[in-house]
Amino acid sequence: METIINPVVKVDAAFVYIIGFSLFLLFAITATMVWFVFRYSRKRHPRAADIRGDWRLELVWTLVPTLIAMSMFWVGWSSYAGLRNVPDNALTIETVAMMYSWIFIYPNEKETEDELVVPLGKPVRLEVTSDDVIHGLFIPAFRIKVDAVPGVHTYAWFLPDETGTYFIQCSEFCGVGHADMTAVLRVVTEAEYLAWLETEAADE
Amino acid sequence: MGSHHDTVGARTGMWLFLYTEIMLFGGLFVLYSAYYRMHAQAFISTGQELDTVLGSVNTVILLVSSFLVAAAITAVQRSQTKGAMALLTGAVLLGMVFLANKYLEWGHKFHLGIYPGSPGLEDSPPGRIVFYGLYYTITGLHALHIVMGMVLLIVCIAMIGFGRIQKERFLLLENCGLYWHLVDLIWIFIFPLFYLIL
Amino acid sequence: MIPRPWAVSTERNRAIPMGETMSNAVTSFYDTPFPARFRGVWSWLFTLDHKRIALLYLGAATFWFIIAVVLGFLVRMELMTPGRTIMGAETYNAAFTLHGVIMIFLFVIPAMPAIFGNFLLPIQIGTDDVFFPKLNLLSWYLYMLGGALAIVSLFADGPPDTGWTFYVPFSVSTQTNVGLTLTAAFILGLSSMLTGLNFITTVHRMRVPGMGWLQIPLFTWSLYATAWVQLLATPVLSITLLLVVFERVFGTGLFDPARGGDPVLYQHLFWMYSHPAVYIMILPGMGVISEIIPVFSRKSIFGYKAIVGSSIGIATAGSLVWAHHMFTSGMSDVAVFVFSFLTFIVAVPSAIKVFSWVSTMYKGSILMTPPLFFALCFIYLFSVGGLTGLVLGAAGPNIQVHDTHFVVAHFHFVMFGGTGFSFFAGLHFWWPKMFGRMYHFKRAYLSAILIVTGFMLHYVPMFILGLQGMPRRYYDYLEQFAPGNFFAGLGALIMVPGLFLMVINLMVSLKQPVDAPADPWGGTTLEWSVPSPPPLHNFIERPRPGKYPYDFSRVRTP
Amino acid sequence: MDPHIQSYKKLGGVLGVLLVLTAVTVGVSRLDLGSLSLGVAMVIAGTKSALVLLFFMHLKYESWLIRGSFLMTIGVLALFIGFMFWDVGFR
Repeated sequence: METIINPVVKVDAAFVYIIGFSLFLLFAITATMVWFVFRYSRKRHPRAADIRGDWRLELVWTLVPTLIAMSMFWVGWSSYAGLRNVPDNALTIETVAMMYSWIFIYPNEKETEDELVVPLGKPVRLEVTSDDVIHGLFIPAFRIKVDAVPGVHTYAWFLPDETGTYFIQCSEFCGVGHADMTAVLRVVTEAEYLAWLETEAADE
Repeated sequence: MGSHHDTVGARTGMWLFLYTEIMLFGGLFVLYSAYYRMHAQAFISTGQELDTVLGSVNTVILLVSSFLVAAAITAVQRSQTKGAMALLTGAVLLGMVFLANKYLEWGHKFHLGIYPGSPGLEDSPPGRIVFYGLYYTITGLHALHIVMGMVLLIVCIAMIGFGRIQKERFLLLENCGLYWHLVDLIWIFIFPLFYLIL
Repeated sequence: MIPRPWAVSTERNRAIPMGETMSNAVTSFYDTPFPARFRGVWSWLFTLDHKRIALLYLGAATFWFIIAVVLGFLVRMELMTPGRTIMGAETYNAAFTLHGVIMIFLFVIPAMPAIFGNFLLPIQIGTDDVFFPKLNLLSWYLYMLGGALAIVSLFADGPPDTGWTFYVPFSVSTQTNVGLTLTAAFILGLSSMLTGLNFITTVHRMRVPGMGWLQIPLFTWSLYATAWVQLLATPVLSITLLLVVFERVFGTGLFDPARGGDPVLYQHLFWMYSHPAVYIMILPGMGVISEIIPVFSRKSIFGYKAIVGSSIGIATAGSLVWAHHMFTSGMSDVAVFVFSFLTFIVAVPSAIKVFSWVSTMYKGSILMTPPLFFALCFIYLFSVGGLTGLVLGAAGPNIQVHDTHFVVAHFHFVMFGGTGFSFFAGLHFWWPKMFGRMYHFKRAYLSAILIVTGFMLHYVPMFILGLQGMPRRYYDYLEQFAPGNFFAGLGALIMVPGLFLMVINLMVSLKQPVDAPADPWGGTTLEWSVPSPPPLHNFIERPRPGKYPYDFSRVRTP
Repeated sequence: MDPHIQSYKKLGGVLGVLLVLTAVTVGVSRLDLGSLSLGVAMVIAGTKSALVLLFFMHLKYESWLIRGSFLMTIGVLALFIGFMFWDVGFR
């Protein structure tokens, strides 16, 4: 089995690339601006030059930002592609959103409310839909977010590569209980997961 | 202020207003195109429930009334006051016939229990509900425009009578005419999209 | 006694025989009602004078701005501590919805075109009024009617709680008074459309002879580009809102998935208007900055044609990127690809503008004044807003930060840091022209510094909150988001007093006698060649536009 | 202002063509053209509207501003519909 690349890595790299470039540009613009205001203040520079433009310069600062923008687009897009291409062996869990809770349905028909338990190291595909209005499934730790639209099936996938507890939130405004529409994601070892799946399924 | 004598500018303003009308109906055609893509079969089968004869008659009515309005401008330009008023009156009457047909058509559908939220419609396949939703929205909005257009034409008839619209001064008639033609124009697209769809 | 560092004389001023005190010699539009038969308050309510209508808008928009600021302030105070702080969840939802609706439809969209546009566009192109003065007044009444409905919905039982986006199916199923707010937005859209219609016709038909397309001042150019967007995009919103009303009243089922409808199509229609609307909001602001920077640098704008071109480019390309609000909506991946790509394309013309403004200052002769200070703040804040827009435009990162506080911070940097600050800049720039009075400089600077400081403290933590994953429109939040929200609240506590100081400073200036000269800053566009405040018909003699609107060679410090 | 006067005969001729085209589009709709039928109907509707625009609405005699901006409006609408299909067409 080939190793699965965690899309979180690529998304974070895209963040770093774009924000880094942006900070640099912001600093350059601001510093230049402040320097000009200081250097060419009316006290120091009483007579302005008459410069109305320079097509070479304008061409440069049209083309260069275009290239930068294109590179950012590509970085962003390829990280998105990682979020969309689900590995074949993914564990599929049905997710139904409703005002104001999350229902997760496992392959063995087991249902949980506001608690998603997944095994470590196995990619998980969430099939998302909604019962009433539009909600948004948002797991910040895995950089995934997808709207739960009534009548439509959307999906998202993630690679739980570390055990622990993460939070799930609703990202699309859905009414009074919007902010309380949270759930817990527990990443456990495969053995724990299997045990959990069996025992709790028997309970209900 | 000088602008009051600039008929080209005033007509430009009217055209700009027509663009907003085009985009208003355009939003509905955006929806139509998307839903046609999603429910092509249902659209085709439901379209056959509409009365093609009535739709065709209404198309002819609007085309003729458009012609009458265009001819009325020619009449005004030639100082044929009576003729212009007669032509416009004809157009208004045709507008009434159009509305009467629409009333019959809607009334018949309501009689059959097909209207938004009706039990008869709620049980049908999704595409059919959407088709009728669009049908009622677009034709209803269009009928509303017909009514407004008729009011404008009636104003024009009165203005011709008072001598406020005449050979050298027919901007109002031109602009009202433009509105009427636009309503016709929109129908030219509604007709095949709803009545002739196959 | 006010310091008068701005007092300059230009050759053109001297060419007009009345000189610096001409504002006293010419009867201003304040003393000349139009139509002349109306007196007192009627001379305002029935006025056909574009300048009076502009001031009517200014009064109303200021009122709405204050209401919306207070609502936003309350939202932030509620979020300052976790759990219930000052209001319940229903009230909170209504507060942020009305904050958004009022800010967007009653302030940000109409403010710049309706106030500065109405006042200055005819003067900048050398004419005496807009093409359709009656329509102009009608626009104002529609604006007031829409505003009145918004007020009613504030107090009607169940103020709307959908957010300003009115997403279906929630907006169809909620029991609150959404219909009223939708109607208000519909009417306000009509008002905005008619203003756009008026401006396009005016620019085409009423430019003073001798003013070709490349002699039009950049502010008017930006209004012209905006007007087309207003005209062509607004009807799409109108029909969309109407459809939601139909959906609520008749149950047409057009967006109901149970009946074959598709809620995602609503989002398409909504953003087909509402994304271009972002450019309706920001383009005139860019125009204001393009006027201010050259005047205080006493130097021609760098790349006039590039700025004109980028205004048109932004208006065009900006109309085709709407779906970048929908990357998580379940839209096709192809659409994500295309709309992400187009979003990056639209970043380029904005970048061109920023570079041109900064270059304008190169080798200029820069005089610091409150308008310039606000304009420089604009460039900084707008750059932050624009650059964080790149993060949002990139498909992968967008998924993480969409619908989080990152978005809230981003669009406030653009809408408030951008449109808001350019509005403040324009207000300080044209205040002496509009009212004939100069305001207190030090208080203006102080207010600007308070606003910017508060602004940064208010919104920068939201970027971090968003990256950490705090969604927007949350009444309550997880423990780890507490510090960021607390700092944001602190920022609001600094920013809001700054805003009030600015408003009060301007208001106080109205008590002084009319004393501003026609051209206090040394501007070159036509509005500086007429008295402050201008007479009813704007120009005493027929204006003679120069070959180039930003020729500062004749402007000199004495 | 507008010196151009269109004769009744010409307007009547235009109406005649419009009525013929209406008949044609109804007739064509009876034929089974499969997926083409919508396209044919739209082409006929487009022709009809062009006639109304050019003659009844005098677009033929208007300035470049009105003609150009009309085309722009239609273009914008077409782009809105077309670009939406990046989503609807690929879902």
